[in-house]
Parts: sequence; C-alpha cells; structure tokens
Amino acid sequence: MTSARNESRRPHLQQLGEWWNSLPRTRQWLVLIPVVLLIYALPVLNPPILSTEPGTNFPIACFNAARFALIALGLNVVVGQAGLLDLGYVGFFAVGAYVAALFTSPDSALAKLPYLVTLPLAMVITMFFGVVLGTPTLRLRGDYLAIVTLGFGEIVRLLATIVPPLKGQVGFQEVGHPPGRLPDGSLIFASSNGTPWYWLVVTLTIAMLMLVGNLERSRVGRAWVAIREDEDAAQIMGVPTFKFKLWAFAIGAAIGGLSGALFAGEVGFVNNQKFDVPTSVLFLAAVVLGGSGNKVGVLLGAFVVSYVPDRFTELANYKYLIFGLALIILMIFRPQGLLGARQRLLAKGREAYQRLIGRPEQVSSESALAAESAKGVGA
Amino acid sequence: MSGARLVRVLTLAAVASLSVAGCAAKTNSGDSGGGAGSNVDIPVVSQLPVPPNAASPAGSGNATCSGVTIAYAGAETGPNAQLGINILNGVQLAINEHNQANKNCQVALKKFDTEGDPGKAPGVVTQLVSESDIIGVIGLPFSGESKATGGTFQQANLVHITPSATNPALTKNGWSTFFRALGNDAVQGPAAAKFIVDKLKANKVCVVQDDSDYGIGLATAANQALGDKAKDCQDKVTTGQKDFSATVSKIMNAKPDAVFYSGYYAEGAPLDQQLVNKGFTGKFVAPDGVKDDKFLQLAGDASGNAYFTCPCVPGELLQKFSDAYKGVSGGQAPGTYSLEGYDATTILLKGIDSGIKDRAGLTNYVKNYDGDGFSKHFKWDATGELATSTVYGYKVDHGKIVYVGTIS
Amino acid sequence: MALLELSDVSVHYGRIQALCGITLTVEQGEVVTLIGANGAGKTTTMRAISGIRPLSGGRIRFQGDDITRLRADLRVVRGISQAPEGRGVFPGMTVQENLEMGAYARRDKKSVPEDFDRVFALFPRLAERRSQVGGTLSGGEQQMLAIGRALMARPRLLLLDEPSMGLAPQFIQQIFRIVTEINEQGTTVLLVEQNARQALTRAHRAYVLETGRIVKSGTGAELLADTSIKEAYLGVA
Amino acid sequence: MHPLTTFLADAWINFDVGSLRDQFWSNTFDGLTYGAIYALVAMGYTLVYGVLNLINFAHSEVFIVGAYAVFFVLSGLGFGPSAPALSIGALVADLLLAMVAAMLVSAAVAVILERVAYRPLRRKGVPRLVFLITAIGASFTIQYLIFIWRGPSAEPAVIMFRPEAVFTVFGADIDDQQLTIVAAALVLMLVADVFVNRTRLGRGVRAVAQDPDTATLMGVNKERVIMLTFLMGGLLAGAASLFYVMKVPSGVQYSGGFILGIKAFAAAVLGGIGNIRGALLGGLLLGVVSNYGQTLLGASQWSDVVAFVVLVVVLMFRPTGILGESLGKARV
Amino acid sequence: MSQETGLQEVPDEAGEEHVQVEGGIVAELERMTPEERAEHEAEVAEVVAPDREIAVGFGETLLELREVTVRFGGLVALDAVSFGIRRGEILGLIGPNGAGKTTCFNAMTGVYRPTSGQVLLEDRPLGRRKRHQITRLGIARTFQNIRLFGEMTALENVVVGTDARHRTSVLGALLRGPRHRREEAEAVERAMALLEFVGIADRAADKARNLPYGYQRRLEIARALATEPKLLCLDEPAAGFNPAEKEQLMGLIRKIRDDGYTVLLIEHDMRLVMGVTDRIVVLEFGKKIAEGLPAEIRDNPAVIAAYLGVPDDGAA
Repeated sequence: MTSARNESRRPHLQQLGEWWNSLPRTRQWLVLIPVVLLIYALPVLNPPILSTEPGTNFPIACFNAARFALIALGLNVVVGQAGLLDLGYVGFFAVGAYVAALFTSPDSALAKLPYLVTLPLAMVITMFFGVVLGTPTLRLRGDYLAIVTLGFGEIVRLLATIVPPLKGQVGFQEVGHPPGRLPDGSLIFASSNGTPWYWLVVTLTIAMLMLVGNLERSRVGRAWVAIREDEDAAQIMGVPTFKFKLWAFAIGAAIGGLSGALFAGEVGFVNNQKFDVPTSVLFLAAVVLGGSGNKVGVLLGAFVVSYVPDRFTELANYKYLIFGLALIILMIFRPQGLLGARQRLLAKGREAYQRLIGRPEQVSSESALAAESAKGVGA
Repeated sequence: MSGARLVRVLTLAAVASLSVAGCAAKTNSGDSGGGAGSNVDIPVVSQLPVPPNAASPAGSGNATCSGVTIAYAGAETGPNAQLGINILNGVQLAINEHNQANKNCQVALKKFDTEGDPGKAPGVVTQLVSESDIIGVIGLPFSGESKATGGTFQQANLVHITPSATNPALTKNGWSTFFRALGNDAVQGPAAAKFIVDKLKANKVCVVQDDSDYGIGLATAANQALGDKAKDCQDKVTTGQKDFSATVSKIMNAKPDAVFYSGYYAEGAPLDQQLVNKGFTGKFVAPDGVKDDKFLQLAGDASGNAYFTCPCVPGELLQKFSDAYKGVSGGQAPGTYSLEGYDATTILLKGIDSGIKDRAGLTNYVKNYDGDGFSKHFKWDATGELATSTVYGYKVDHGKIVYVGTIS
Repeated sequence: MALLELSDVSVHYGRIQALCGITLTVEQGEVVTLIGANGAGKTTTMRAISGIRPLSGGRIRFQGDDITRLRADLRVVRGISQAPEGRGVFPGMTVQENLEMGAYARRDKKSVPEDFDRVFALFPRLAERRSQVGGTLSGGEQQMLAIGRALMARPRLLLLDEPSMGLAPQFIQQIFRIVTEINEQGTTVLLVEQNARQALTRAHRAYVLETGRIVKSGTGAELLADTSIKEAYLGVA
Repeated sequence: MHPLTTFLADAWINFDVGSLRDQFWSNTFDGLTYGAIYALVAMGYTLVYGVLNLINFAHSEVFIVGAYAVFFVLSGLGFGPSAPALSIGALVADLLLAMVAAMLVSAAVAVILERVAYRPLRRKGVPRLVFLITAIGASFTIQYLIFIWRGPSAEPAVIMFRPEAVFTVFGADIDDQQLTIVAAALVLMLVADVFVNRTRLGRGVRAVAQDPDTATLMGVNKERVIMLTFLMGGLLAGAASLFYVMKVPSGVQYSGGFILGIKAFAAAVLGGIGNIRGALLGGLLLGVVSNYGQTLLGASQWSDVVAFVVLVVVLMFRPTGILGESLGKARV
Repeated sequence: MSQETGLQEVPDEAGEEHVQVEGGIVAELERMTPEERAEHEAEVAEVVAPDREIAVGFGETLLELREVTVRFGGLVALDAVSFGIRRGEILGLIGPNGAGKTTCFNAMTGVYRPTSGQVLLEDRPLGRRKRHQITRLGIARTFQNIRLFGEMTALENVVVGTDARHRTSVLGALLRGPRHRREEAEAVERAMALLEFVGIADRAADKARNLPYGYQRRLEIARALATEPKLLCLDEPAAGFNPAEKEQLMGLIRKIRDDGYTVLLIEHDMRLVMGVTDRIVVLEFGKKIAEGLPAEIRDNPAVIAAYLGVPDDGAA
C-alpha cells in the first residue's frame, strides 16, 4: 500500500461520508433497507465473484464472516471506543462457547438447557468474567493491560486443557442448536446448513449494532471516547473513568461470549483447540484493519479477515503471515485502519448541528488508538 | 568423575559467557548411544502375503461410465497434513490405474482440504455434499473431523470410507454411510497389550496417554487388557508439550520393561528421546499415531527401542504397489494408510465399474461388499465396522520402520 | 560573522504554530537574553537551536555553517550546549555521572579532568555532593548541576533555559552571578528568562518574544527602561 | 446427585502437596535453571522498555530465531537426538560456536526489527498502543515465516551432553547442565550490568532511558542507543536460546518462543521492568515459583498459568515490581 | 454503505426534522438587529447560568485552603498555603514559574492529595474524594496545556462536561429510556448555548483538534462551565494569546463572573490579571507572599521583587 494511493482514496471516502451525512434520515433509510436485505439474501444469492466455493461452502463462509463481524463489534467496544487494548478477547469467546457446550452437550455433567437460553446465559457469565478480570486490571496502563489480557486468554485456554471437567482436547460433542425442523424432517439449524445460522447471527449483529449505537450516542459512549482520548482530563471533567472502563470491558465480553456460544452451536463441537493467541490476534486484526472506533470499519475488517482465507483457500497456510504483515504495514502507513475512526456521540447531534450552523459535523479518519499521543506531548 | 564434571561446567560457563569468538574444528560423529538394550528380538518380516485375488483398481478394463466423481476430503495443509497426503496419494494412484485401464470410464477426483480441523471440516464437507457429481468419498482421516461431519454425509446418503479414523464411537452414531477401512482402537488397544506381553515379554508396563480422544480411548483399551501389569504406572501428557521431565522421572522410578505411549508422534518422539537420554533401557511401544518417519527423525538414535502397532498394512512391502506409488508421490515411499486409501478407492471404483451412477447405489454397493483388498479382506457389519480386522506389528531397525508380522 | 544566526525560523506543534519567523543573532562573547510570557515561544526557540525540535521553516547558522538539518547530538559536538528548562538532571545518576554525561560528546578526553575542576570551582556545592544521586538534590543544586553539566561539554555557545525557575532568591542571585562569570571566562550565553530584570541587567542584548514573534529587541539597558516592558512584566504603567 | 453438584464436585484442581514436598529442592534447582533463561530473555524486554517505554512484543521471536540458529549449527556439527561422545574441549568449542551464531542471528533480527518496523513509527511519534500492535504484527510475521519454512512440528532434539549430577544439596541432585546454565547466565547478566552501569556507552543508554531529550542535548545519539539496546537484547536472547535448547532439546518450533516470551516478560515486570538486576531476580523467582506450581498442580501447563497469575498479581499490587522501574535507578 | 447511523436510530424520530435554516443560528445571528441580538444573548446567558443550590451566600468563602502542604519526595511544592475564594469573585493566583501555582490548583481539583492541610468547599473538606467526585461537587478547571478530547467535535466536548450532572445508567442509555432522552436533549441545548456564550458556535461541528488555538482555549472554558461548577479554575487561559485575544478573554472572564460563577485565575500576564481580578494571591517558592486587591499587590515590594527580580545584589 503506498501513501499515494491513500491520498487518492481518502477524499473519495470522505466525500462518500459527507454525502451520507447530508442525506435526510428518511433517505438514509431508503438506502439502508435494500442494503440490509441484500446482506440477508447473500448466502442464497451466492454471487459468482463473491462465492467461496468450491473451497468452502458459501453459506458457511457467510456465517463465519458474520460471526467475525459480531466478534469485531464486541471487541470494538473495548479497543475502538474505550481505547483499551484487549489481546485476550478469545478468552471471552471461549467462555461463551464453553457455556453453550456445558449446558447443552450430552458429554457434560451439567443440567441441560435449551440452546437459545444459553445465549443470554453465556452473555451474563462472560460479563461476569469481564468484571472479574477488569476490576483488578483496568487500573493498569494501556500496554500492561494488553499483556495481562493476553495472559487471561491463555489461562482460559490452559484451564480448558488441564481442568478435567472441561475435557481438554476431547471436548464436547453435539452442542445444542435452536429448535425447528424442515418439512423433510431435517434440522433447520444443522451444522451443515450455514444459511439459518447466518441469518441468526446477522440479526443478532444488527441488534447489537443498534444497542451499541445507542450506547455510543449517550453519556456512556462519550465517556469511552473521553477516556480513550485523555483519561486524566476525562476524570477531571467528571467522568467516573473506572466504572465506564469496566462497563466497556463487560459489554465487550458479553458480545464475545454471545459469539462464542453461536460458534459452538453452529460447529456443534467445542474443545480447547481454537481459542489460542493467534485467533485472538486475528480478532484484533479485524478491528484494526477496518478502523478501530468505526463500526462500519470493523465490520469490513471482520469480513476481510474471515473471507480471504475462505475464498482463497490456497492462502490458508499463509493467513497468519498475511495478517501479521498487514498489521505492521497498516500501523506504519495508515494507523487509523482502512476507514478510520468514526463516531457520533450525540443522540440528536444531526439536528443540533443543523440548527446551529446549518451543516453536519466533520468526518474524521483519525486513528482511535492514536489518541494517547496527545498526552505524551502535553505532559 | 564429579571433579572432571565440575571442571567441564566451569569451563563451559566461563568460555560461554566471555563470548570469545573462537571456533574450533569439528570432530564429531554422533554416537549410537541411548541404549535400547533389547533382550528380546523380534525378527523382521520382509514378505507380506498378498491375497491372490485382491481387487485392483484397473478391473476388467471395459467399464463404461461418465460424469462420476470420487472425492477425497481430509488434510492437505495444516499441522496434520502428512497423514492426509499419504492417503491422497493412494487414492490418486487407484484412480490413475483405473482410468488408464478403462478408457470408457474416466472417474474424476476432487480434493477437499479440511486441514484436519473439526471446526473447518463441516464447511468443507457441506460444500462437497452439495456437488451432485460426487457419489463416493474417501475420508475423513481423523476421528474428530469424522465425528463433526458424519451427519452431513448421512443426510446426503453419500458413502464415505475412512482409511484412518480409529475412534470406536464413530460407528455408534447410527450412520449408514460411514465405513471404516481398518480396525478401530478397541481392536488395537488389546492387540498392543498382547504384543507387549506376549512378544516383548514385558512384566511391568507404564502407560502414558495424551489428551486426545484417540490417545485416551486407546490407553483405556490397552489398560484393560494389561491389567495388573500397568496399574502402578500411569501418566498423562498434553498436546504440544515439549518437556517431559516429570513423566520421565516417574517412569525411571517405576523401572518398567516397556512404556506404551498412547498418542501422536509429535509428543511421542521427544518423550522417547528424553527417556532414552535419561538412561531408559526398556521398550517404547506406540500405536499408529506415532508410526511415522517423522518419529525417527525427531527421536533420532533414541528411536532404536521403539515398536509400533498399527491396524495398517505395510504397503511398502508390496513391491509393485510401492513402485507405482512413488510415481504419484514424487518419489516418496508409501506411508501409513496409503494402502488403505488405495484399497478403499478401489472398492468405490469397482462399484462405479459395475454401472452404479448415484449415491444411494454406491452406498448400497459398499454395504454389501465382500472381497479381498491388498491390505485385508473387506466386509463390513451393519455399523460400518470391518467384520474382521488385523493389527500389525512394526519396529525400528537401523533407522527404519520395519514390519514384524501380524499381532492378532 | 555572528556565532549564531536564526533567520525566519518557524516551528509547528501539529497544526499549531509556536514560532512564526524568528530572526535573531548572537555574537561571539555576548550574553543575549530572550524574555516573554509563558507560551510566547522561548523554550521552543531553545529547542529549535539545539535541534530537538525540527523547523518547519527558516535557517539556523552556527559559526557560519548551516546547521538547520544537523542532528541534535552533532550540534553538541560543534559546541552548542544547553541546560534545559526544568533542568533535566538525570535522576538516577550521581552528580559525578551527570557531569560525565556532559562530557559525553567530547573528543579530547584528556582535558575532561580540568573541566571537572572548573565546574567544581564554580559550584563548590556540587563537589560536596559528588556521589549523591541527581534525583535527591534540591532545586537549586539541580540547576547548578544542569549548568555545570552543560559546561562540561566546553561549549562555544551555552543555552540556559529559565535557570531561575522555582529557585529561592539567594540561589537566583548566585546563578546569575555565575552566568556572568562563565561569560567572562569566554563562553557566549543565550539566556531565556522570566525574571526579566535580572536577565536584562546581565544581558548585553535582549529580544522580547510574544506569541511566537519577536516584538522588540535592544540592549539590556534599553529594554529595562522601556515602559511597555515594565507594564507587561509587572503591570506597572 | 444434582448435575451441577456433580459438575462442581468433579476434580477441578488437585493439590499434590506430597510431590511438592518430595521434590521441593530438585524443583528449586531446576526452577533456577529455567529462571536463568527467563532472566536472559527478560533483559531484552527490560532494556527496550527502559529506553523506549515500549513492550517489544516480538522479542520472543528474536529469541526463537536464535534457537533455530543453535539447532542448525549443532545439527550441522553432527549433534542430534543422542548425546555425542566428545572431549570437553571440542564440546565447549561447538557450544560456543552455536552460541555465537545464535547471538548474532538474534541480534540481527532484533536490529532489523527495530529498523523496519519500529523506527518508522518512532519518527511519526505514534502512541504506545500502535507500537504494540505493530510489535504483535511483527511477532506474528516472524512466527509464520518460520512456520512456512519449517512446517508446524518441532525440530528433532539436539542433545549437547547428558546431564550428570555434580553434587547433592538437601537430597536433591544438582547436575552440570543446571550449573552451566545458571553460571553462564549470571556471568552474561553481570557483563550486561557492568556495561550499562560502568561504561560510557552504557551511561548513554541510561541517559536516554531517564530523559531522552536531555540525553540528546549531551550529544548522545539517541537512534544509536536505541539500536544498541535492541542489539544487546538480541545478543542475550541468542545466548538464552542455547541454554533453552540445552534444557528443552525438542523445543525448537515456530511457536516455541511465545510462552517463554510471556514468561520472560512476566519476569521483567516482577523484578521491575526497566531494571537490569530486577530482570535477574524476577527471572529466577518466576522460574522457581512456576516450577513449584507445576509440581503442586500436576500438569506442565500449570507452570504457564502460575506465571500469568504472578504477572497479574504483581501488576495489581506492585506494578513497579520488586526492585522498582527504570533503567537508571538500577543502582539504588 | 459508508455510514451506519440510520441503522440504530429509532424510526419514530425520523418525522421531526427541523426547518433547515441556511447557516443555522450562527448565520442568523449575523442578520439580527442589535436589539434582537442582545435579546438572544440574554437567552443564551440564561441557559448558561448555573442553576444550582450553593450553600454559601454571595461574597462568603466558597473554597478555602487551610495550611495546605504538598511534597514530592524531598521537594516542598506547597508550604502551608492558606487562602479563601469568595463566592462571586474573580481571584487571581500569581507567582513566578515554579512557584507552586499549578500544584495549588491540582491540590484543589483532586489531582494531587495534599501532604497535610485541608481544602474545603462550602466548609466541607474535600478529603480523599476521587477527581470525578470533586468535579461533581462543583470544582471545574481548564488546563495550562490544552487537553481537549481531540477526536470529538466541539459540541461533543462540551456535552461530556454536561454529563457530569447526568444520571442516565448504562441500561437507560442502551434502551434509550425517558431520562436518557430528556438529559440528552437538555445537554445539547445547554452545550450549544455554552458554545455561543464563549463565542465559538460557528465551529461547533469541527473536531476539537482541528480548531484554531484560541478556539481550543475557549472550548476548554465552555467544557468546564458545562459541568455547572461552583468554582471555575482557569489555568493560564491566556498563554500564547496576543494582546487583542487577551482583551477578548478578559471580557469573557468578566462575562462568566457576571453570569453567576466564581472564578479562580492563574495567569502570568500581569496586565490581564490586574485588569480582570477582584483580588490576588501571590505565591513564591510554594509560599503565599501576598494577598490583596490588585492595587495593593502592584505596590507590594515583595511581589515586585518576585516578579522583576531584585535589583542586582540587593537584599533578598
């Protein structure tokens, strides 16, 4: 990626952003509804250029991408919005997956629950884990926090390996799934049928987008960004920083847990193998690639991280190398990610700006992670 | 001795830390130490009786068919690729021989890479199943991925023969499309025990298992058969472990005649190597998961005390097969499960040659199949388990894995 | 030829311009002072001269050579030495080590002991505290150490950034006396000060900075008599 | 019984106090050996952190690359999975050669890393987190380059010599391997300590660590000092890799640096990051403690879990570590 | 798809679009007659004015420092400093660089805890309260080196200030409960008024980091005012200003006081301090050396000595 290309793309993206900003709400809906419908129809359409077949079944590739999108959305709350680098996000993902497995798999000694009940349960339990991890560690400085969370992710994986009731590599078979059968008697939510799972995840992702969006455009979202930009100043402006950091951690954890439980349900099998640090870094790459702090950006990043190895199966062996290199190159040349940070922090911001100055606010493409630098210069 | 040792320590430490960049000429040729002091010698068997009427893929040469495809699904990349490639080459060889002999029946081969990952396999298999020209499948090689995908094959009524997945539970899922071209762990475990007790004359055995489904299942079966001989010496290791000093000292204290390691070569090799380097002189017995040239490479001279059990046939002893195989593999000799892959493909090809064009037909054909292959006699029971199966014994001899005859 | 020459120097911090075209000269043997309010750009000027802050425009010449793009550590070798604002004493090093750091870039190691003697003669206090760690010195002692350390480089031009800051009066007196003494020993001094009267009294010439620009210059005495200066720095009309 | 009770009553953690009691001293000595290795690697984290205030996440790969160099040199010299029969002189010469090669390779990787990945960022003055992400990217890149080159499995073991007990203390054997590693590591750390605290260049390093701008005003070339710290960290990591291969002969694998790197970082934090003597103290302590944990809890992974828990606890209660932070204050 | 916004908006809001005014209020203001403008400004001032219960009466001591000492290691930054700030006044805190002004300031706003002594707000000691709690109690400040939230717009920065008085819970924000909506609407209203009040409404929609220096300084003041402080502390608000800008700033500070706030001003520029403050406290070497009316301070020999420096070799 050369800087020349960046220059030419940036105004373009910015124009698009400004155009979108200038549209009235109703028009935005007119554009959005067909886009959303198109997203839902994707696995059925299986468009030839996009299709990942014959390497990977396209609906399942779609499910994977959607699952990554949900993960990225959750991690973005922590990394992008609150500016807390979490390298152990896979730990929450794992806890969610194990919750689903422990309560639905016949291999578990625990009472059986309907699969759909385990989704909110997974969120509650991972949230609890988020609070337990966050309470002692969120006072730490950014990079220490990153290493401690990395340690947490590894501890979850190691415990899954060495604590007998979690069944290590043997794992749990026949993890549950939502009920329902097709007319021919086969399961709707079968492991082999990606489409219903995809729709479920897309629906939950949209719901989470709305909820996280609500948070963003409230004192909570503003507190997060303020903490990210300058934690001391935020405190002095009356932001209870610890409380809101903990909330970011807990909410991010809950979404991670939800996606873990969904993953467990779709694959139908949970063991200790897929919750390692490389997976965690892949999650981080999804967030950073598209632009941490930008919800659309992280969705895009998640799509790239999940789709590229599925589509170009010959690259499968190289995927970690590719994303590792991508992280270096991106940080050097475009630390804000492909789209850059983008947040709206006021519920009625559009109206306010229109009333005050007759135009929408600036579109930014700065890095959400770059905020800390201001401190370095100042102090 | 201790004085000289101390001198060496001090010299090492001092020289090392001063980092004097001098380097001396090299005068080393690794000794053969290690000491697999074998007091029991099992002779090498260099002949493998081939069933006279073993089915060959070429068949009669006048089959007609069109537009049918056989698929291979399994690892081509990823950490467990080698096993998959062994099988794939066997499959490829069978298809080649068939298509060469039968000009009017060209069967296509499609390959699907699962990376051996139970998380990835469902997506791959779902895709495979959706391609309607595929009427038979060889795969999947590993138990975990087989477990994750058996239902998908079942739904599509698509027959798949695994040449290497040995978990006994796989045939207990009620799948009618799953067939296993070799004996399962429930057969191999007791066979290994028998081998250790009867052939190696061991009275005291340590059983070390890894944390995989495979390792645990096999160890359980072997322990049952070993009974009192192994009851005092048990240990566990985990996948990815590098340092086995705790396990090694446990074994050294127990002083067993043999160690049965139930797992894969990645941990088995360093374990054996560390045992031998600590002065262990007993036998090291391990199942098919360890029987691999990689074991020899990783354990080096220490591998001299190793014996293997495997429900697999030594394909390399079939000269004709071995030569033909090298043509496909680019010079590599047949590996573990190459011949099973070859035989399983032959069965599917015979079905196609008999005029079958659809999945249901081929499933039915395999279900009722009864005939010799190069590796063994193939006839399945209702669950997809072979009616009779044999376990074969191997040992390491002069840096090579050699066949020592059947066990059961 | 002036010893130091800044022409039209501009410096930006991000988008904010801290210096907008400063032009000034320091002649061999002079004491020149820069005065101005907080945020006027005095420290930025010093950092630009010593090379820690890159210029966004203009030139700097030292002994006739263009040093605009010269690396900061090489400027020390050329003879520009600075006692920075806030002293910048290395807190974990002893007084001795701090002074040795001052001679870090020196090529003529043999004459370093002479300079130790010279510094200890100027600041006997430092000799007493030779093996004390920098972080535990008092503010005045730290300032002496910072100046002494800068002298250890045997500079042609000594940059002093607010040497009186936070010091008790007796120390301020002493520091300024020493500045004069150093100058009389032959070192050219560029001094940034808040303590306008002291600075103007000691300086041969002075510049007044306001929001990144030089608004006035003249001899120390001239500026000391200037009513607008009095007004700005004491509020007396 | 209620399923939840069964689940919870299942053996989650077994404390094997008996084993720990029996093996206490042998655990201690072995832990010190691992600790010496952690300490050498921790030096790399501590030096870079001291000077740049940044965690060089890719240092674990600097280390593992050294281990590969050891593997290749020793394999080339005929070492393999069994101990060779060599005279002491020849053995020392071979090991020395391997160590020098590993030190050079590791140092080269560290310096290249600094130039290619970190320097451009420093020039831009990016915040710490961006730097950390780059470092993670670099760590990944190196790991998977090795993966593609050498494949997923570990390299065959290279045995340098078979450890033999030299003397017995508290009923536990101390072998020549343990002595070699601990002694050599101590000497190397001492050399590093003397370099940083007693030489002119070392003073430059400390000056940059304490106040980079002022250090520049003293004529210290900051870029060169930074390069030097990466170089030193690389050299020590390379030396550590020889001892690592000595101790864990089958440990040469693409991902083999990761856990060790985290443990070394934990050791650095435990001792007080940025503090050279702290790295030694932290390394030895962590080695011993995680070894106890492993024996007490009964699986080798517990060693890692214990290390992580130590890291979290230290950061929670004394984030400056036992000896306190900062390179320059090491002498206090 | 480039922006996501529409997605999360609740549809029922789509209906109430505002009448589009070309250029908005800012442009409209330009077109107003002086009377209309005065009326508008009065409205703005009304919205900005503090609407809080304050326990002390006008002219009584609002905040008091009692023998406050702050030590860093061996260094005494503040040495038993005592003074009070009366409600409704502008108090100047001056002293040479390094005299302890900022330390004093930090001790008041909870950034440092005094080593000994007490800070009392409305006769109640601040004690060991956290910084954000102190803000909620009613002390707000600006920073010497501007510390805005650079990625937020000017308006958003100010709304963060108003959030100090908000009580919406995370759940309330998640589900957009009635309190959230009410607080949100009020906050934007007040924030817009504040931007107008300090005179930077025309750049309300710009990222703070893209604002000109002078705007950033004033935005800091607006953000601090948004927390509805009983006491507003300004830390060198005129640093880097030219005389014309300083003049404007003096006007603004007076306007703030006239609107009902109490102001503490740390400043270097004597002209500004003398021009705007009601009383002045002078610090030197961490000690209070004088306190009084500007005119008294101006003639105080100790202050003159501290500022201009004692004449050569004169007595200290």
